[in-house]
Amino acid sequence: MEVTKKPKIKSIPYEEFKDNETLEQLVKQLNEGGTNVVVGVLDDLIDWGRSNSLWPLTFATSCCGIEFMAVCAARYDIARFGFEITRNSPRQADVILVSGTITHKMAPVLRRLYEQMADPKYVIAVGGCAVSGGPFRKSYHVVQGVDEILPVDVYIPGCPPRPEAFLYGMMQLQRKVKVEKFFGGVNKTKKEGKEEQA
Amino acid sequence: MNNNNYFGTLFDGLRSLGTGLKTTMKEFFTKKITEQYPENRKELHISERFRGTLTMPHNEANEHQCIACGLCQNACPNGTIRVVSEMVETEDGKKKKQLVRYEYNLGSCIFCQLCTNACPHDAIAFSNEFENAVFDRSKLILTLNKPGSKVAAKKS
Amino acid sequence: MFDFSIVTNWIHEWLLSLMPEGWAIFVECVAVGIGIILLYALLAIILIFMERKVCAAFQCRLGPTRVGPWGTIQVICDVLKMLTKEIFTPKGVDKKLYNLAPYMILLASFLTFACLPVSKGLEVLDFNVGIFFLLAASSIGVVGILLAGWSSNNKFSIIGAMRSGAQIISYELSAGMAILTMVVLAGTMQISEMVSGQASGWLIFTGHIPALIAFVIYLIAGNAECNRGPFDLPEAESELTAGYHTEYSGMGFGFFYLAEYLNLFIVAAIAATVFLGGWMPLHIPGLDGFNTVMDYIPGFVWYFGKAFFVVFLMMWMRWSFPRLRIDQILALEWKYLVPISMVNLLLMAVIVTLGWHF
Amino acid sequence: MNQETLHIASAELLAKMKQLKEVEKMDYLRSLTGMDWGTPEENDTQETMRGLGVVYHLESTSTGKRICVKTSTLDREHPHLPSVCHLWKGAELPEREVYDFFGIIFTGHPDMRRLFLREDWVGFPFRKDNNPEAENPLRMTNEETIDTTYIYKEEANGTLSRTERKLFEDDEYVINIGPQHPATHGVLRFRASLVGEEINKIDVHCGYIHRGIEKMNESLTYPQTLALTDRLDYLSAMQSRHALCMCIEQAMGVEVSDRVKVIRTIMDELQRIDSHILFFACLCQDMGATTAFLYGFRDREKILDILEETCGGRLIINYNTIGGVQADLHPNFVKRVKELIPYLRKNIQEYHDIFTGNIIAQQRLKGTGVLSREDAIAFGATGGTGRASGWACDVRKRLPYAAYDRVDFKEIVYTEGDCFARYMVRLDEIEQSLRIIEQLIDNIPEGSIQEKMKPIIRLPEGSWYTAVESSRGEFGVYLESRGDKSPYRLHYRSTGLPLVAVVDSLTRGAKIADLIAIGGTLDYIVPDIDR
Repeated sequence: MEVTKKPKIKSIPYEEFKDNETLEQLVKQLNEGGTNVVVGVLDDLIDWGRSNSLWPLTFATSCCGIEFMAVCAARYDIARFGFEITRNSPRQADVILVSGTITHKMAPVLRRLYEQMADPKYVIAVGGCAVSGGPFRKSYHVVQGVDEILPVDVYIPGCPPRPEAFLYGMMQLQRKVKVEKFFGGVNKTKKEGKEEQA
Repeated sequence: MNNNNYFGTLFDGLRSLGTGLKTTMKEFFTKKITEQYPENRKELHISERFRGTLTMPHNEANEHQCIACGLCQNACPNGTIRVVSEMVETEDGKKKKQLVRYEYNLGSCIFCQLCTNACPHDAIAFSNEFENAVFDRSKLILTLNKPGSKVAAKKS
Repeated sequence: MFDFSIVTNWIHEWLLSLMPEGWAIFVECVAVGIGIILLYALLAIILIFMERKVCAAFQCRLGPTRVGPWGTIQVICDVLKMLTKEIFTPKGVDKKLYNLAPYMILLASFLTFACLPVSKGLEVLDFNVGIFFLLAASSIGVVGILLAGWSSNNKFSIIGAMRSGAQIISYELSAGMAILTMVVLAGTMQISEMVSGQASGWLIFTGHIPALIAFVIYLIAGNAECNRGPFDLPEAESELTAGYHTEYSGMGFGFFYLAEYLNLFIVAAIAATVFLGGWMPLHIPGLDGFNTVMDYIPGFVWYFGKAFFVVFLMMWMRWSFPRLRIDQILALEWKYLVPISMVNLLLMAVIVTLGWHF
Repeated sequence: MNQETLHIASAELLAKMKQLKEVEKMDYLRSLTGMDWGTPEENDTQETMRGLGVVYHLESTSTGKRICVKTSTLDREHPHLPSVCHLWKGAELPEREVYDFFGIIFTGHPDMRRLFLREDWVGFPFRKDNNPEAENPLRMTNEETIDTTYIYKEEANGTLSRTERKLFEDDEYVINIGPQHPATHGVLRFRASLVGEEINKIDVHCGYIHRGIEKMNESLTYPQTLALTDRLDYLSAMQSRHALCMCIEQAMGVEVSDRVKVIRTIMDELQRIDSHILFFACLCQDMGATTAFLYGFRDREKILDILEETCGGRLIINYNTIGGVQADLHPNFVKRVKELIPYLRKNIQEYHDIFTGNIIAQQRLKGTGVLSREDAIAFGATGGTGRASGWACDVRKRLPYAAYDRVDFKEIVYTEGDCFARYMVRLDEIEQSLRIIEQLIDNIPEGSIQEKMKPIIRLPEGSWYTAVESSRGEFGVYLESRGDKSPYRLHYRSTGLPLVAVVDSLTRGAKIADLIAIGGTLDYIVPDIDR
């Protein structure tokens, strides 16, 4: 099968999204072995279901958490995407939005939360602190980016990112989910490999 | 507990619940305030002072104002900005600093405006652009000066 | 009014012509079972979507809009995702009970579901103590919740389950009594007879004051029985993360989620049957033209219309009030609802004896 | 804010403090700051403080007198000072903080554990000779919970002895609430011992968002330190930054223009309304009234729009600067604020309809979590919490700053001290804030928005303490300078730490659900506690 899987998102054309290169590279990697047509269609169906039903874990440590609440609130209404069912139990959540600073004391807790989540699970690093330590890069007690401890799927920069930027980040994640493959467990091995590095 | 109290609480309670129900029912029929991003992407209004990302404005001739003095780099509280410069000799024989690369790490920027305050030439400014989410952290390190650009001639 | 028993009888006859009676009944059972499951799933999807849209409207927002037209196929995405989500059993759980619990809850709502008189001649189970069976079957659900809480090996789960136990068992009382009040008025416990007895006027109208009181009490108790706000303590998010189903993922959680909505529907459907005349159309005495028009609307439309109306009432309640505290829940039940419904039952008995009802 | 400063040797500290508390009625411990003044040097005068020590800021709620007390010990191996937490209950957590950061052991303290850092942390990061990064790599092992603590005692020969104390008995049903739990408003962790649904005891664990801001400040220039204040209590970003700016301006002897003062006042009040609306929203959410939560957020967006238009940020605002403000008011500002006032008044009524008057809410809030006035003062629980207990502790009235001395507003004080009073204080304060804005919005004086500053700001030697009324209490800045371009020590009086300290005493005998109501109405912000 040809490697031209271009995930569609309503209202934003593919070309206007940032970082298409990484996505295309991912598609290429995933499709290296070639795909059966039937399996491909099934994959698309499941990806469609998953990408439209990413339930976030209510996890917030600081400022970005308030902006996340604003995203869930009436004006930005994350429910339009079907993501409003924020789960408090990590077992039922699909995506963890790391919104806020992760300190050394919090890092093992976050890691444990991540491990408690059921597959498929995704991580979004929200805001400067989660992306790179942000304002606290020189601090002795702050993790310099959550990718040190978790495999991150999408980075949303900002301090804190405005609600639209949150939604944009969620759409980026949707795009990533849409190119994934359910059968064959390709994504899973990839992720585990990433974890070993970390 | 006497009877008056018993029924008093009951009816007061019911009345308060009724008020609550009335309020929500009123909202049920009010116009919804949701702004539909990304459907409204074209007409989305963001106030012009909003700080989304740092930019270096270039004019039509692909010229910017940065003289690579490094004040912004010093003012930055967390090393977000890295100014790479080189010494070049100008035509009249003077040595002059010139900007090679203006590296800006969007992923760690805290939008404190100390860099723009420090800049003596208004070479950098914050723009409204907020659609910055990427899949790879290294994509957040931006080079602000455009390829082939050079510093604008001094206005005299 | 179209009688569906013509259709069912015809199918029965047809099957009998093909095979012996035992087989025919078996085939019918399987067909009915599949029918119920399909209806069950369909209803759950509609209800979840409705809840999301209705609560959004109460909260000045839009709710799902992006998947399908007006977000209508949003819930299908959720189902797809939950089906393909990893199910795992955490360490230290009592495996047998842990896996059994979601099915117990489903079982309870299935059993109750079978009693509902969707339209004339479409009752699956219909016998002389129908209401009694309905009440009994619906209370099996609490066993599932207790099992889930107990087997999960999680302190939050067990607190949630215990709360739920205390709450459901208490509220069963006033819900039962509210229905008994109506049984007194209807004079029968058989569901089909109860419905057909309302041809001339729904019980909530014929029973006037005590029937209205019973209706309100039933709504409150019903809300409490399906663990919905303001009685959602067992899964009180801000206190117990997710209560008794904290440890469930994937479809295990999906079952709890479905059951919550189905229970909501069942409570509403019982209310529709007992108070609002089941599939009986609205008749206003004296307005014959109006009544004939009403008769043209098929029974199941009436039935679902009424049930969804009650569902809406319950959602309205849920999205308007803050959560009660456990002692308040019990105080409300034992200090207010139980005494009032007892007096109400007495009042109804007096009214029926003296013939003061319509 | 010049105030008397006492230097007391550690041996006499206890007696002198007792006298201050009992004779001079200094019943409110405003701030307790740990210090490392370094080792003695040759050219020290008698006035110079050396060694590891503590700075206490005391105030009398009856006479209004304020005093600053400094004490230190030169022993760096086993530094110890007497604990004052039997005099001021509010000293308990700050003393643990000082132990955590400086390693000073407080003798007689009932619970000498680390407060913020992990139990297995090596060294004491705030000592000037400590390099915390070197010995403390990121540990990914789960932290072990220790159920014992120590009480230290100074023996006659000057050595320390310790006795063990159990926090929870073996047969107690202890549940762990947090750090990732919706009720804790962030990453606070409670360990609660339960009897059925009732809470027997709560042990608070902080530090899950301890970011070392105070330590970072010691290597940042003054303008750079400002950037971090917004991130302390992000719902009082304006006020916190205002406090630090005021402190630095005071140290430099700079007076800002009237225009700046008025702008800062209006911004502070907008921020306060924003914070109080968020308080309402989150309390409703915690209590299960999700719809009210969304109503709160709906109205909050209006304020954020105004802030964003002028300041360029929604939550982290970066507006105040040393000697002024970042940008002039947006041309639309006055118009939009004027539209906001009637809009909010109308919608606050809706809040009362949907939540305040509701019988369920009233029954859950009234009479739960009662904090007495004495306790509020002893713990130093300022802000809405203190005022709900009948303690008029508003800094805007006690020590007026900016333009607060020229506006007319009422300090809301309730006497019940329960959750409902705490809730009502906030809702009523929104109205008062609207009044303040109303009075100022039409008379913003002309003037410059930024005083001329040197490119590199240095402060003279000395120490200063400035306080503002943030959205949730007295936010204080203690600044000590040695003449460099970065502060020698910059300590923030956390508004949340005293509020967390009272949680245990408020929840005893209450239900789990009450913990949610109590936590919600205390209205703490965790990053502000952990700093």
